[in-house]
This record gives sequence, structure tokens and C-alpha cells, in this order.
Amino acid sequence: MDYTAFIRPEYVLMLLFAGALITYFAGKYSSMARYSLSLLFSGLALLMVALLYGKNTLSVWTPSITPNGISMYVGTNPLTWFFAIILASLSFLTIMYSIPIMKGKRMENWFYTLTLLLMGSMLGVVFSSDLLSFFIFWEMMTLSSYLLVTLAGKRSDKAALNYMILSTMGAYSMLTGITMLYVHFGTTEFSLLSAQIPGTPVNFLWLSLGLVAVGFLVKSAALPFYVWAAPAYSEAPDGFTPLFSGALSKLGAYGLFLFMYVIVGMSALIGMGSFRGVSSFGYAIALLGSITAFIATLYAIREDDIKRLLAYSSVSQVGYILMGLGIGTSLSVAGSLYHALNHALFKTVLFMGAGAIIQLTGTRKMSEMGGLATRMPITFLTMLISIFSLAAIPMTSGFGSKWLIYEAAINKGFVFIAPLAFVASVGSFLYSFRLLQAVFLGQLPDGLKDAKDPSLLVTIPMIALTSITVLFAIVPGVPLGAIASAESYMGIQPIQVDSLFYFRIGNSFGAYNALVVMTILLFAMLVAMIMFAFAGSKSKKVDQHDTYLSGEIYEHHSDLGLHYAANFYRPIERMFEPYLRLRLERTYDAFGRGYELLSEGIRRVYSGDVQTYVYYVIGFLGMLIILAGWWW
Amino acid sequence: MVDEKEKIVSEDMGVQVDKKEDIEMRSFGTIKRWATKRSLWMVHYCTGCGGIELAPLMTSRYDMERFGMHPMVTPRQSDLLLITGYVNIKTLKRIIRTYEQMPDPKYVVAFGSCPINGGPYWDSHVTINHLDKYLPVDIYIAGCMPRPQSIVKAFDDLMDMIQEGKADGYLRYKKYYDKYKANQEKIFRKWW
Amino acid sequence: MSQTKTIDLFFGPQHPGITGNFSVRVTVDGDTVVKAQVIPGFLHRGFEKLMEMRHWIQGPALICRICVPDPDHSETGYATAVERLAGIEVPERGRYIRSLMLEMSRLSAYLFYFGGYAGSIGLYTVGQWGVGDRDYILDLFEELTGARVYHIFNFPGGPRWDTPPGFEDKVDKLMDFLEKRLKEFDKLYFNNRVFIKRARGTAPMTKAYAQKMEVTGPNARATGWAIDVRKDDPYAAYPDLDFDIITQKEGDNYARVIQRRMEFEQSIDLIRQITRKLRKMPRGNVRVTPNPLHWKIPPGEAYGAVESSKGELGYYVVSDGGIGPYRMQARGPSISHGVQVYEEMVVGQRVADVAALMFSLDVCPPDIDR
Amino acid sequence: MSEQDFVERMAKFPGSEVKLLRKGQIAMKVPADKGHEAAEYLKKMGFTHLVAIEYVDWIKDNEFELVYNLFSYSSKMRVFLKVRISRDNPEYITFMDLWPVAMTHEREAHEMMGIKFKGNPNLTPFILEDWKEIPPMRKDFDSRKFVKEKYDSIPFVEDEP
Amino acid sequence: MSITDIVAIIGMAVFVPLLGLLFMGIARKITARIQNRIGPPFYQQYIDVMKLFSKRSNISHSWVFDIGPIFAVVGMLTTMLFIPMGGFQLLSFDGDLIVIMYLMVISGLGIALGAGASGNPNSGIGVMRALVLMMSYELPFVLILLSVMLYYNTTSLAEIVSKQADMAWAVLALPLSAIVADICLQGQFGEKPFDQPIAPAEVATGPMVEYGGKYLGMLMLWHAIAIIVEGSLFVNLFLGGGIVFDPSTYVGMALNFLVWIGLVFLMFFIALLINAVMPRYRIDQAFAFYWKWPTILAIIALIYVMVVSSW
Repeated sequence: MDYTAFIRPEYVLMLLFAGALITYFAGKYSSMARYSLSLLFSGLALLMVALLYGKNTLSVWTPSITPNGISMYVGTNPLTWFFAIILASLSFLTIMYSIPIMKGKRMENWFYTLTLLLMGSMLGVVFSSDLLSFFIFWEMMTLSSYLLVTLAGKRSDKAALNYMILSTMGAYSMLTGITMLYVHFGTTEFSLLSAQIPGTPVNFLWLSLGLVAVGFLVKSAALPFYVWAAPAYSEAPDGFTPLFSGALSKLGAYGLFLFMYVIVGMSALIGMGSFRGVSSFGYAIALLGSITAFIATLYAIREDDIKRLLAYSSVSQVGYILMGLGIGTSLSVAGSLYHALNHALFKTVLFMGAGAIIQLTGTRKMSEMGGLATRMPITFLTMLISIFSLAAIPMTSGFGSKWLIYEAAINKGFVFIAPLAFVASVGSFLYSFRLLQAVFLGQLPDGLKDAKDPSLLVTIPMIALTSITVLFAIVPGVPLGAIASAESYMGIQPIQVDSLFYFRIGNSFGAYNALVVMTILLFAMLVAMIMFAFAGSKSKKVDQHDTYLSGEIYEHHSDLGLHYAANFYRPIERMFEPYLRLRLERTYDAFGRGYELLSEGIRRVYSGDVQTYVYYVIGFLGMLIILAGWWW
Repeated sequence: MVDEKEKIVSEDMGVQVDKKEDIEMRSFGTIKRWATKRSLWMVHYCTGCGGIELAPLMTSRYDMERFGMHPMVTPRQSDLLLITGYVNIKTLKRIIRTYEQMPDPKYVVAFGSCPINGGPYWDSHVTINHLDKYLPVDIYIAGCMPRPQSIVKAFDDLMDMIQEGKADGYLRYKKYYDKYKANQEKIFRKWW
Repeated sequence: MSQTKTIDLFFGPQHPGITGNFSVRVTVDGDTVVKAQVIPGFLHRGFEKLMEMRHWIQGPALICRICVPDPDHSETGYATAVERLAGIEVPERGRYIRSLMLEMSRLSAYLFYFGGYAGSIGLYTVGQWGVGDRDYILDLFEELTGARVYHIFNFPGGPRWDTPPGFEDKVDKLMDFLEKRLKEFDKLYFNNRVFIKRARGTAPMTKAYAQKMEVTGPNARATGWAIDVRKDDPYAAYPDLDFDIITQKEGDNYARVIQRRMEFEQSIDLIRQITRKLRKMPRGNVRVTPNPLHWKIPPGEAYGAVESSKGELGYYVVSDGGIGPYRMQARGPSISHGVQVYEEMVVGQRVADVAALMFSLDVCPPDIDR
Repeated sequence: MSEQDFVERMAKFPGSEVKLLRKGQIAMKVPADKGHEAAEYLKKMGFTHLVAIEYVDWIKDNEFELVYNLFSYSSKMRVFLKVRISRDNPEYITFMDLWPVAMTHEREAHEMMGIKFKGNPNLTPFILEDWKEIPPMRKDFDSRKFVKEKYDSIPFVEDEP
Repeated sequence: MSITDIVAIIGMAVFVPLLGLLFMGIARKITARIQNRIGPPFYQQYIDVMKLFSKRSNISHSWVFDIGPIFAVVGMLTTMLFIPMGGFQLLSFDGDLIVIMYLMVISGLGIALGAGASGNPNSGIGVMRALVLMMSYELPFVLILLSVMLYYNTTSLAEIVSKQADMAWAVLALPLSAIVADICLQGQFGEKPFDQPIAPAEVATGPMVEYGGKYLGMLMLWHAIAIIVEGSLFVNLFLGGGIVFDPSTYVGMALNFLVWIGLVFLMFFIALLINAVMPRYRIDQAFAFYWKWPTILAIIALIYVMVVSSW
């Protein structure tokens, strides 16, 4: 039998949706079936997505219920595949990781069903090739992720509601934009749309693209809309957060790629107005991205909750992706896509490690942990390498992507974006070291004396992702090859990759030779190790309490706190506190309250307990309708 | 706190022989001892009145940085422990803790009459009269207070002793570790 | 050990940020001190007990060791108390020599203080210069008394002997030198912008607080409270000398350092007054002491205080008519500002200022421990 | 106000024995139960500065004497307010409410003389560490004997043949 | 890569630490002279390192603790090879300024890891201060880097050096940038008023609290290399990399190398003089300082470059 005929995106989706259903019913009776089935379906889907490499397909399905013959298109192309492989592999690994982590948690069965559903809808978003199916899958994804967040129980309800309301707001905005496009062009298929775009009035493009972009910015938690991210990421079940942050947040960027470069296209985008050869729309996105990266970093520095810290870090890193995306040059788009990949790799590991540690210690407060490095060496090493990648240290693949983005920004002379991004990157050393210090270094509390690494099902995904991070540090050409074909699909000049060696990226402006850097690092490592091992005498291990206490005797003081973890960056927080007090949440709250006052009459009709945010959504919706009506 | 193996010390210290250290001594010993004597870092610890004469010693008039000596903050980084005067029981505990945190080779210099036999505080209820019952001392400086010149002379002698391999206080501490510990326990009642 | 929100740092006993063999356990939240506990006693020798086993005349040999940077004040305080108890009047020249020594001792202590505070904020050059200059004062002490640090010179009844010939000129020359040096210190230190930025507004003490907590000496004067034992309970030659009490207003670290700097100038002025007087005076008669070995003092009690470089340093002496004190108790200035005042004032300060505050209050641990 | 006036005013305090020791120094002895009252009385008279709390062991009388050394900055006078308490059960009340610094002085007296001060919350080990003998400043504590027994009995480590 | 290149790399890896140690020794001598002292011999630093490596016992808290000194040396050694050094452009075409900036971080993070593993609160505070200090000086420094990169229209340090040989030195072309960069250099060197991370009276040498023996020896080597690397970065950016003579002849090369050493020492010397007469800021004051005047000046410098380069 020629099974290659089944390697088509629509079959992947069908497999996953059917799988979700089967897993639900099978899982009701046997937990073993639940685990094996969900692993099977996601693994199979991953395999199929992997085999889609290099294919370009497009299938049409015209449902009979649609009134005026709107068809749904599903297909694959290099850009799609790039995102699909990230999403599919992360989903598979997360399901694997969840088996020990989610064991015995609330609504465990629903978790696997919803995760498979989410995987299907995420892949659906990237595979869909028309506006309608795109929107439908998008909403399915939002809904399933919302439900996943609520699984954690009561305390996650408010966070989930925040997430849902902002997502709904984005969805309305997106829907309006999509409707405008459909009404104007009379088609929903992407290639047909992009063929008609040239010559469209600029104002119309600005409005429709802007409306659509709001939906994507909400999903990627960019600056005005990031308020949902920290609570939702931190309150979501530990099994879901890696996927939430690693995969889901990339879809906003994917949407922007799709609409900006595939549908509207580079030349039309530049036609909308440009700034130093970069489209104004893209510049706005890039600016937003860099400010997001900066502000979220400042928030992350303040956090003591490990998941909230990683959540703000996610927001900040997605800011980098938006930055590269917006600048829109060959280098920057490559950097942006590469960073999406890197972020998926390292942030997933970090959230996985965080989940494992939370399960071990029973707390999310970093200041209550400590000294775990020697007890959990695998978790420590994988997280350490991921943090190096996050901080863009040149022995991990995280450096390559940030380097590309900086080069692009500097090349274009963006003197606002580049320093902001750079300082945000320095800030990321601060918060990532804080995580290391508070969780893995310092003094081991007595309660954690017999802590050890989590089970293989947890460590294998982490090790797998980490080894990819290290591998890509040496051969950045491998992912960049895939990225180059995605770039050429989007009509952007593909980044030049030395196809033979895959090591050197660069142009006349600057260069980065991964192999040389890695070789020298290894050489220096060898020198230092030899120096360390052979010069001087062997060292003796001492107890953690046998430390310099200014000569004081440890045993004389029963209640000593020696683990420096709480309020770690107090001096810098003190500097930023006055500015950070203007939190965006408060603005939203104020807006909501103002609206509440205005709609005193409506309030009488409703019977009371309605969230302020809901008013905001209603108001926003009304505003959109008025806007759209005025345009037509 | 000392391993069994480390108690064995080399022959030119006048005690037992350990093969490995013996070889080390012969090969690079001279250079190592020269480097050690020319770079004595002392613990920043003023235990008594004698600390006041360290200040002139460190500053422009006597400038002991000429000999490569300067104060280091933590015992982990230091080679030289100065007992600058009388030693009270409470301080002795901290001195011993500090001494044990220092890496080998380490040297102890005791200032003034008080660590020798109690000095003017010979009948005080808190000052121990003979420091060498609890810690091995390499060099005593008599006088109250010893003048900077005599301290410089003592350091000079200590350097000679290091070069000749005679400054063996830390080896003696290892050799008689049990006895030292027993004495310390007797005096502290509650150890740590 | 459970992980707590706060950490504990030990400043001392073996730490460069401490004014001697002393320990402070500070509990820190982030980088702000929330609690401090002073642990003294590392320098305890039981002086008061030892004195009971010594003769009256053996006192100065032991008592000067209470506070090393400023030993003459200890000697003179004890001598003043015993003189008051025995009703001895010291000859005028003896009183002037005493004042000369005290002011020189104050200068040397202040030079130490400048270096100490500057060292705590990282300006080591001041310490190097200051201690280097202090050695010239010690040279003069050596010429006068035969010892550099512990002089054992101010006995009850007067100083041991008269000044050597030409001593006054040497002192005057040294004063000129120190005055010149002070101008250089001004440039390097007191007008240094970083120093001002760090010291100004740090750990301010109000006058009311100083009065409530029995703060004395320069620390009290830095808050604007004009007290000075030299004026309030005069001793030695101070009633005959012409000087005013200098005060500052703010009471913060800056004011405390500047207060000392001003008093440094005042001391130079006082020494010049004294040497002028000493030159005019007939030489020889400096001391009245009965036979030291059989010297008995009638029963009673007396208190003698001096204004040391750190504040009021006093001795309470009780006699039961024997050949030695029945009881002697020292009141060091640091007993108030080194324990309770410090523990309260350091709360709310940054970790960076724990040592700076300790140095600026000029806590002298042996005062507390004795 | 002259010294004599002060002496007269102090003598008005019930149960007090006042004596002018010398220029500027007055001794005032009150019964132990009136000590706090007398201190308040003196503080109102301007003796605001608690210089120190001195403690003397009058072993022959089997009494401890607490001397509150007070100074008046306004009139430059000093008064020794003396109270005597029994040696058998040395206990007195704290003066922390009048002078906060009394806490430290009382801590010291507690440690060195073994006097308990009711109301002082901080009578923890202060200067000494692990002290198990009788308080060292008492007259019946023989320091020389103690030294002989404790320190001189310890053998030298390296006195080997 | 030819044999000579490899020999040059190994030669540099040996030479630069020795040079750095010599600088540190001279620094102690100079500081001593400022303080009216004679000071140690100029080779004192070599003796110190020898002594530290000859210590008979060392302590370690865990294997993470050992990472500290190893990573410190690794990071600095690697960075060093990517920086042009007086005509020796070892690998500087394979990594541009941004690569160098990030390579420099490796050693810092390594020490931070090791210091954190020692479990001493002092080292925790020291590391916190070091990271905050890094964030402080990095903002003006990045703005300055940007101005230089835009002025010479390249991010490659080797290019910047060679373009300065053709045009004027950047210190003449961009004086304001050079001033700000020197202020930042003070922070990078960790000299007063910016030595908060190791402030002895406050946090007892911070990250180094628990390091002794060979560990401290390796940290000393790291510091020695760091001085040269940081000084050399400034020299390359603003002083033409020390290339004065024609580099095609051997004599010219040798002279250029000497000039480079002299210029690096000059930068270190300026930092030393400031170090000797300044107390240190509190860490938040240092942060406020850097984000205020140097940043404003850097922005002005950047605007100047944009105006100049758009002509």
C-alpha cells in the first residue's frame, strides 16, 4: 500500500480530532489506554508532519451547509511546515512529559483530550489556507486552551477569564478585519487574495491589517495586551504550560507572517508607507516588540513566582520575534523564525523543569527552594543550557537568532529598537540568574535533602530539546536552511546559508561563525579543565554550612537564613518601582470602571455580578461595528 | 575535620613520611615555598589590642605590601592568621573556626605577651593564657605592644622559616589533631 | 533550616566592615536591613575584676588597654576619678601636659576615624594617608613617654614627668603639618562628591533621639546638641582653655564625619594654646603622689569623666580604705551608641551602609566589653 | 541653683539620705522600693542623662548596691542614686521606661552580677558565652583560683619526650 | 587556518594572561605610590598566582562551585581570541562586536554560578550587584557601540580598526562617544566608584568569598585577561587598535604591538587613578548614575553620528 498518499495535512487534522475523541472515551476506563493512545496519536501526527517536509499541497473542501459556496482550503508550504513541526513535536513531548506530572490531578482525562484537540486546532491554524478555516481553527484553539487553563481548578478561573476575554476581543477584531477583506475581494483563499492586493487603497489595507493584527498581538501577548499572559501561564496546569508558552504563543507571530508577507506581500506592505526601507506597519510591530521585550523583562526581574517569571520571560522573548518579524529584512525574518524555534526549544524545557520542581517542592515561590543543583543534576543541566540559550550565550543556539535580529536592527540603523532589545537581553541575564540562584544554587533546605531527578518521562523530553539546542548551536545552517525556503516562499530574499558547512552566517556587515566560536570555546574549555585538574592539589568537599560567616559559628544561631533568593534585585526594583506602578492592568480596570459608570442603565437590566472586562469587550465590539460601518 | 591520610606529613617536618608529598617537596618545593613566603596574605582579623599596630604596618611608614603581604577578607583566601593580642574564650572559638577554614599551608603569628602567657591578664577569668595549648603557633612576638619594627622582623623570620620548611604549625596541628581538639573541648564545654 | 524570606549576614568578628573584634548579625530583606543584633564580648577581659586585685597606682598600667585607639583618655579618666576621691589637686603644668596629651590622642583617634569611615566606603587612600600621618603623633608620644601606643603616663596625681626640652616646638611644627594635610584631606575626601552622595542623608539621628538614647560626644554634637564633658564637667586644663562647642545640624553620616573634621581643627587650635602656655610656665612641678606602695584612699566613691574621641568616658571608683579599689566600673561611650542606638539605627539601611554607619558612629567595641 | 539647694530638694524625697560628696557630685540613698520613684523625681529635677548603672557587691553586708549615675546638663550636677538589694535573691525593677538605654546596662549587670531586672525583656547572654560559674564580678568569685583550675590545668600539646 | 595562526592563538593565550598580571602588578605599585607607599615589586602578581596554585588544600562546595573559575577562564580566553590585538587579528573576522559582547558574558555567568553554589549570602549579594552593575553600564555602552557601528557602517571590530587606520581615530571623530565609553570602561574594569560587587567592607569580596587556593588563582588569571580584553576593546573602538606604523613590515608589526600594549595600559592607568581617589557608590546610585548622564551623553553622541553619517 502506498502510505505516502496519507501524508497530507488534512489527514493529520482528522487523526488528531478523532484521536481526541477516542482518547476521551478510552481514557474514561483505563489510564494506561489514555496515556498510550494520546502518545500514539500525537506521535503519529508528529511523524506525518515530519514527513510533510518539502511538500506543497492544497486541498479544497466545500461544505454543503455554507450558503454562498465558501470553500475551506487546507494545505502546506515551507512556512507552514516550519511552524507545524515545532507545534507537533512540542505537543508530543509535552504529552509525554505530562504523564507523570499530571498524574492524579484534577480532570486528568480531559487534559489529554483537550491537549490533542489543541494540537489539532493549532496544526489546523497553520495548515489552513483560507480566511474562514483559519478563523475557525483559531477559535477552536482559543477555546481548547482556555479550557485547559481552567483545568487547574478554582484559582485559575480568573486568569482563564482574563485570557478568554482578551482573546475574544482579539477574535472580534480579527473577524472584522477578515470580513472586510472578504467583502472587498470576494474570496477567502490566500493565494487569490494576495493576487488582488496590489492596487488596493492604502487606508483600507491599514485598517483591515491593523484589525487582524490586534488578534495576533493579543495571542502573542504584545505590549498593550500582555496582561493575560502572566496569570494564565502561571495558573495553567503544569502539564500544559510548556505547550502554552512554547507553542501557542508562536501562533500570533505565525498569523502576522501569514497576513503581512503571504497575503499582503512585501511590495504592498512597503506601499503602505515605509521608514528607511522598512514598511511602517512592520516598523510599528517591531517597535511594539522591542518595547514589549523591555517592559516584560523588567516585570520578570521582580517576580518570585517561578512560573510568572518564565511567563514574563515568554512575553519578552515573543517581543524579539515580533521585532524581527516587523523589520522584515532577510536577516531579521530569518532571525525571527529562528528565534521562534529557539524559544520553543528553551522555554518548553524551562517550563517542564519548573513543573517538575513545583511538583517536587510543592511551591511556586523560588525563595522557598534552593541548592537543588547537586540533587537534580539532569534537570539543572538541561535548564542551565536552556537558560544560556535564553540569555543568548554563544554556546547555545539561542545566540544565533538574537544575533540575526540585532544585526538587522543595527544594519537598518534603528537606534531605538536595537539598544532597547540589547538592554532587555542584559535584563534576561538578571532574571535567569535569579532563577538559577534561587532554585538550584545556594543553600539546600532541610526539607529537600532527598530530592532527586524526576522520572525518565520528564527528563527525556527535556534532554531531547536541550540536545537540539546544543546541536543547532554548532550547525545553525540546518534550521536556517528550512527558514531560507520559508523566506523565499514569503517573497523575502532568503538568508544565505553556506549549504556545505552550515556554520557561518553573515554578510558584509558582520559575521558569526558558529563552528569557530564553538571550537575555540571547546579549546578554551580544554585548557581551563587541564589547568583546573592538574595545577594545584585536589580539592576537598565541604559541607554547605561550612561557609564564611565572618568567623561566627553556624551552630550558635539556630534560625539563620543563608539562602539569598527573596527580593533578589531590590536595588533595581526600587529604581523602576515608580514607573512600573503604572501597570497596564490598572488602565484596563480604570477603563472598565469608566465604562461601568457610563452603562449604569444597562447595569439595571443585568442582575449584578458582571466582570468589568466584559463591559470593555462589549464597548470594543460596538466601536468596531461603528468603525466598519463607517468605512463601508 | 582532618582526614586520616592528611595526618601523615613529610620527613623534613621532622615527623612521618608520605611518599607523594615527599616527591612534591623535592621537585617544586623550593619554588613553591619561595612563592608562599613572598605572598603571605593575612586574615583581616584583629583579635586584640595588637591590631592597632597593624595599621601603621600596612600604611606608608612600614608598608608591608613591600613583602607581598596584605590583608584578605576571608580565611579561604588567606595564608597567615595573626593573633594580635590577648585571646578571650569567645574569640578563641572564632579563631579556631577561622583557622580551620584556611587552606594549607597556613601560619599563625601571635602578637604580644598575652598569647604567650597571659600578659597583664594572667589572672582574668576569660582570657586563655597559653595560646599554643589550643592552636599551633609558628612565631611569637614578645612585648606589649610589639613595635612595628619587631613585627616586621618576625615576618622576616617567618619567611626564612617557610623557605627552610620549618614553619610547620599546620602540620603539627594535623599530627596532634586529637590532642588539640581535646584541649579545645575542655575549655569550651559546649563545642560549637 | 527552613528557607525564609530574609537572610542573615554577619558583620564581624572577622570582617573588614567592623571597627574591631565585634560582631553584628543583620537580618536583611533584599538589600534592606530589617533587624540587627549586636554580639559584643570578644574583647572582654574583666578589667573591673582585675582592678580589684591591683593597687591604686597599678591602675593606669592596666586601664589604658580598655580602648586602644585612644588610650590616654582612659588613663586620665581613671586618674581624674581617683584624684577626686582622694582630693588631690594636680599642679597646673601637670594639668596642661595632660590636656596636651589628650588632644594629641584625640587627633590620632580622629585620623584613624577618617581612615576607617573612608575605608568602609572604599576610599582606602584616606586611611593610608591618615594612619601615616598619625605615626608622627605617635613619634611625639614616644619622645614624651617612651611608648608608642600605651603610654601609662597619666597617673593619679599628675603625669609621670615633665616634657623634654624643645618638645613644644616639635608639637607646633607637627600641628602646622597636620593643618596642611587637612587641606589635602578636604580635597580628597570631605569634598569628594561620591562621599557626599553616600554620606548625606544616610542614617540621620535627631537631637531628640540622641537625648533619649544618652548619645554623647561627637555623635550627639553632630545632631546639634551642644554637650561636651570638657565644658560640662571640666577636668585637666580645659577650664582655662578657650574653645567653643562645635555642632552640626543634620545628624547623618555626613554630619558625623564633618563634626570630627571640625573638631580636628579645634584640637589643633587647643594644642597651640597649650604649647603657648607651657612655654611660659616654669618647668618641673607636674605631679603630687604619695608613696605608691602604701597609698591608701579613704572610703567613698567618685566619678571622673573625660570627653574621649568617641564620647563620654567615665570611671566610677569605690574605695573601702584599702590599698586598691574596692570596685571600679568604666562607662564607655559605645555602651549606648554601639549597642542599642546602632541596633535601632541600622534598621532600614542598605547592606552597603551597615559598615559605614558602624564607622561613622565610631563604635569602640572594647568600651562595651572591657 | 546652688549645690546646697539641690541637696535640700533631694532630701525632701521621703526616705532619702543625701550627702554632698564634693563639688558637683551628690550621693542620694533611697530604700529599694522607692528607687523608681526617686529616679522619676530626679529626672523631673533635670537629671536627664543616665550615665551608667553601676553595681557594687557589698559582700560583708550581704547586699548589692545599684548606683544610678545621673547627670544634669542644665545645672552640670551629678547625683549617684543608690539602692541596695539583698544578695540572696537579687532582683530589681527595670528603669527602661525612664531611660531606654538602661536595657543595656541592666543586661550587663544581670550577666556580671546576676541581678534580675523585672520588666527587662532582653536579659540574654551579652558579653560572656556559655558561662556556668557564679557571675564573675561578684566578690566571692575567685578569679585566680578559677584561672588556675580551668586554664592552667590544661596540658601543653607538644610536651612529648 | 594555517599553522602560524594556531601558533599565534596559543601564543596569545599564554601571553595575554601574563601581560594582564604584569598590569595588575604595576597597578598595585601605582596605587601604592599614590598612597605614599613603596608598594610590592611589579612582579608580585606572578608570585601570588604561583602561591595560589601551590596551595596544598583546596575546598569545594559542589561541582557547580568548580564551574565558576573554569567558565571564567573559558569565557575570557575565548573573547580574547576574537578581539584584534595590536595588529594580531586572530579570529576577529569570524565574530563581530555582538558576538564579543555575548562571549564576554560567559565568564560572568560562570562566576555567578559558582559563587551562587557556595551558598554564602555575601556572594549572592555580590553577584546581584555585579549583574545590576552590568545592566547599568550596558545601556550607555550599547548606545556608544551603536554610534560607532553606524559611523563606520559595520559591526565587525576588525573592520572598525582598519577603517580607523584609513580615516582618523574614532577618539578624534567621536570624542563624546569616547568619553562615555571610558566612563563605562570604569564599570567594566570594576574599579571604584563601581566596585560594588566585591566591596570588602560591605559584602566581603562578594562572589569570591568562598574561593581560595587554585580557584582564586584561576579567577586571578581571568581578571588579568579581562583587563586586557576590556582595555583592548576600548583601544580598538576608539584608538585605532594601536595601529600607528605600517603593519606590513615586521618592525612595524612589533611597534604596533608595543603601541597597543601602551594604549591598553593607558586606559587601565586612567581607571586606576580614578580608582585611587574615589569611594564607591551604592549600587542603586551607580545604576542611577549610569542611566542618567552617560546615557544622555551617549544619546547626544548617537544623534551626532546620525547627523554626520546622513550628510
